[in-house]
Amino acid sequence: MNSIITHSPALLIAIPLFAAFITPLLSRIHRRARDGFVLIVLAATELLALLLAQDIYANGIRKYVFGATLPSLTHPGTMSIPVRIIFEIDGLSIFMVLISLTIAFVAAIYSSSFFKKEDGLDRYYTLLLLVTVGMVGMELTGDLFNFFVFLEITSIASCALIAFWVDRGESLEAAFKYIVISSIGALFVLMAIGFLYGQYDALNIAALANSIQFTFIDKVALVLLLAALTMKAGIAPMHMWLPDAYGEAPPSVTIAVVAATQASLYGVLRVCFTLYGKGLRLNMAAVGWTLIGLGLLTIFIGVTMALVQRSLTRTIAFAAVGEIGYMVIGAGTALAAGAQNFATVALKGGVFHIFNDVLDIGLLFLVAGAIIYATKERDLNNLGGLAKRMKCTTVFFLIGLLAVAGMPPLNGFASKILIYESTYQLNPIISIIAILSSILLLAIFVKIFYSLFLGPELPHLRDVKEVPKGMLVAMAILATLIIIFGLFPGYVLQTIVDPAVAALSNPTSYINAILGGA
Amino acid sequence: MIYNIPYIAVILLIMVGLYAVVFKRNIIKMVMGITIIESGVNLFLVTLGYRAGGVAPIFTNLPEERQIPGQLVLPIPQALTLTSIVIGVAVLALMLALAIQIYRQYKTLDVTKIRRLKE
Amino acid sequence: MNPFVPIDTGSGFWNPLIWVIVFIIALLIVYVIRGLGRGDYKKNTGQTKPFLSGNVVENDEQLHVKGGNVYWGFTEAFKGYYDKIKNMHTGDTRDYVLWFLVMMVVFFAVVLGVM
Amino acid sequence: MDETSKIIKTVSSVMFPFVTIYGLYVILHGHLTPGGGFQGGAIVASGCALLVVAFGSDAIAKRVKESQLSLLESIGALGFISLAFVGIATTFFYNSLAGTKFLFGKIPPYGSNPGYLSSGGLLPLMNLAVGTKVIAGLFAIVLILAIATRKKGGRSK
Repeated sequence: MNSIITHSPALLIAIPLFAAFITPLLSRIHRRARDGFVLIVLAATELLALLLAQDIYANGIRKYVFGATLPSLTHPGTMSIPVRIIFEIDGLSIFMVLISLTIAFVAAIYSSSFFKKEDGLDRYYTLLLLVTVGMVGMELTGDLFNFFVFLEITSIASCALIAFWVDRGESLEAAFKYIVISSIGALFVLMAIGFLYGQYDALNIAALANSIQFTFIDKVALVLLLAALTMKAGIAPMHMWLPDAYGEAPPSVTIAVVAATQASLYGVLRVCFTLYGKGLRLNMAAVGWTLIGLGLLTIFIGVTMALVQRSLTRTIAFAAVGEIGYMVIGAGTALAAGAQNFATVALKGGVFHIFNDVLDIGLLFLVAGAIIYATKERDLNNLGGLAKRMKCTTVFFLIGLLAVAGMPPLNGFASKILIYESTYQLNPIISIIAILSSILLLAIFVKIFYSLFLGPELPHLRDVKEVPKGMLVAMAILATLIIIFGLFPGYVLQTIVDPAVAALSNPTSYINAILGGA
Repeated sequence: MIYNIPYIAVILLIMVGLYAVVFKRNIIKMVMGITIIESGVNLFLVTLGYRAGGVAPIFTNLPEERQIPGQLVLPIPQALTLTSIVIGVAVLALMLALAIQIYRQYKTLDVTKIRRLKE
Repeated sequence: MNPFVPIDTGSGFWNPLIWVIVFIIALLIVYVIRGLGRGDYKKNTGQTKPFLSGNVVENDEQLHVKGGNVYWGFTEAFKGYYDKIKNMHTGDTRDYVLWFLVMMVVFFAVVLGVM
Repeated sequence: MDETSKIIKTVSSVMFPFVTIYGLYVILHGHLTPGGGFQGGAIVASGCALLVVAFGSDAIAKRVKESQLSLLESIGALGFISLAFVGIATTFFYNSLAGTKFLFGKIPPYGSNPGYLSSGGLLPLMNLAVGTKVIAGLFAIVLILAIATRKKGGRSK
């Protein structure tokens, strides 16, 4: 048991990676065997992550050195800097890993029945597992170059998944836009890594954070990293790839891409709070205010654009853009506020909102997928009166829309109230805009709810049936999590969010875990 | 001064690549632009790893007069470059495959006409 | 650990338990008020049918307001804003890259100018 | 596309074994000289690409099925990850074969040496696995792209 936890950081990557390449072999034998295998693997990985999480909450940061004679041997021999690829897992990393794996698991359940009639699924599962590996790797790694590699794995695999429906021109177009923009972004990340390596001869995040001097080149590297990662996180006005990609991918892929976007946001947080964290109190306020401004812009553009969309998935995608703004505002407020008390509250809200957003938006996309599955239709003008035929789906959509619009007592409200109250202390205007946008979001989803489910039955939708059980189970998992998070927000905050926030606001412990033991 | 020439080449390559991505209408040319940016970044990494008077860190038939490990360069930038090249190949293949499929669906490679997704 | 811990927001608190209790009380009040209503209305007559300004509606589908029309007034009122913001979303891949470069310049200005 | 000339076909057939041998050399000597799995695999795959160009994608596609290539690719990837799992008793990716008496187990003396093929522990095996994956992967990419573009050209003519 103990040794499993010791090796779990590596296993979290290795098991899905191994499974990714077994699935094409398995699918030659039997379809169901492959689907079941993927589910078992993802469930096992999730379990492993939970075990690791428990250990981290009890014993603090865990590190894993690949290929060393001991998992904790960061400085072999007389080395003064850490060599080898090191995984460093603190509260924030494991928080993000839990998000990614939960979503991957739900996506696998959902796709096992969503794609029942389609071919080419062996590749699909390989890519889905690779996206999982990429996300988890980004979140676990303590090495900047390794971060880049996993970032690229995530973007390549998710691009291939977005183009899964190759017969739809829109999917191809979205995938092409996604790969162009993300490969350019990733190249600038690599450039920034080069700048930092050239200065400090290190790639380890902890070692770099320890020696960072805020020279001109460091600032250039910060700019490149920030620009590329905020773009990958979908912050306005660089959000335009996001509605395309979210809207045109198969819904089970979309939720994986949503989680991958959050992994990029994790990158932003890691860069701002840990890598450049030593000068946090002095220098980062300007970055914080920029992030707040961009966050407000993101919320505003996302929400207002969602109102005028005609495609169901695209509307939800723009709402997802808006939701990202809240997290960015939380992080930006924490940076701008410096040492004041509400900085932690803002950060708590922002970090908690990552999980909530993935659950809410994920549930909405799954419902959208169910509607597409049942009706083969995604134009809002051609849909209506589905409530009589698809009762469970209606309930799930109602839960999702209330959660995403931040209605009490669901989870969206719990994190948004933290953001509202802390930003109000920084500047009331921020929270007023945030609240108004949230109300507008509710209005949008009431509109969608009305045009999808209410009203009289439309003639071409008379023979619509409820979707298969697998999809309902996937939606039910997310809905249950939403309700649990909504009813016990204090408990969730104390258990998983507080360690994450503590890890962010205390970069020294991250540095000392690697360098202090030397 | 002579050591700075590669850095100038890096900037030029990235500028050329970005020019191709931003101003060319043919998506194959945009793909080329991305590849040129990638070459620029790779050149940057390799240049970072250059040390005057250093030799490659390979023990096989190393000249005897070289000091070990003093004059051997640390091969990390080269390793990074190689990884980046491998990733670049994957991205390139994916983008070209997408370009072929897009051409089948849209009957054009003009990026201004490949915009069913807007607003 | 007590699962019903309220969230402390620094200047206030949020406890869903209280919200749920209040919600249940409100439901009870609603139920009581509903019970006070009259039970002697005439079923299956004009009293239970929707009233649309006296117009006769023969087909159910005509009642359906399509998704694109629900907030027509709102979008019409902010037409200037929406025209601008729609023009921003060109759908051209090159513009996406251009926005990325613009934002990089903005970050440059912020980080190098202020820090 | 018309048939390529006899010269191209003959020269490619003659060149192909040499290119393949060179690629395999680069893969096998990856732990001694510059090169390794990816580079050698890319060389072999370029030899395969030469055949695709000379004989046309259809002729090659008849001999080599894309499913076979993807099987080979999966095997290569699985081999790599399994080799990484070998050292899991110590750490993931731990080179547990180095310093043992098995093949590739020899630890070469420190400093300049003529190069011992039987050294490097798991690294040569990993190079082989990566090489397999890269050969299969790149060949599949070249083949698929060639078939995809050819079909289009064929229809327009």
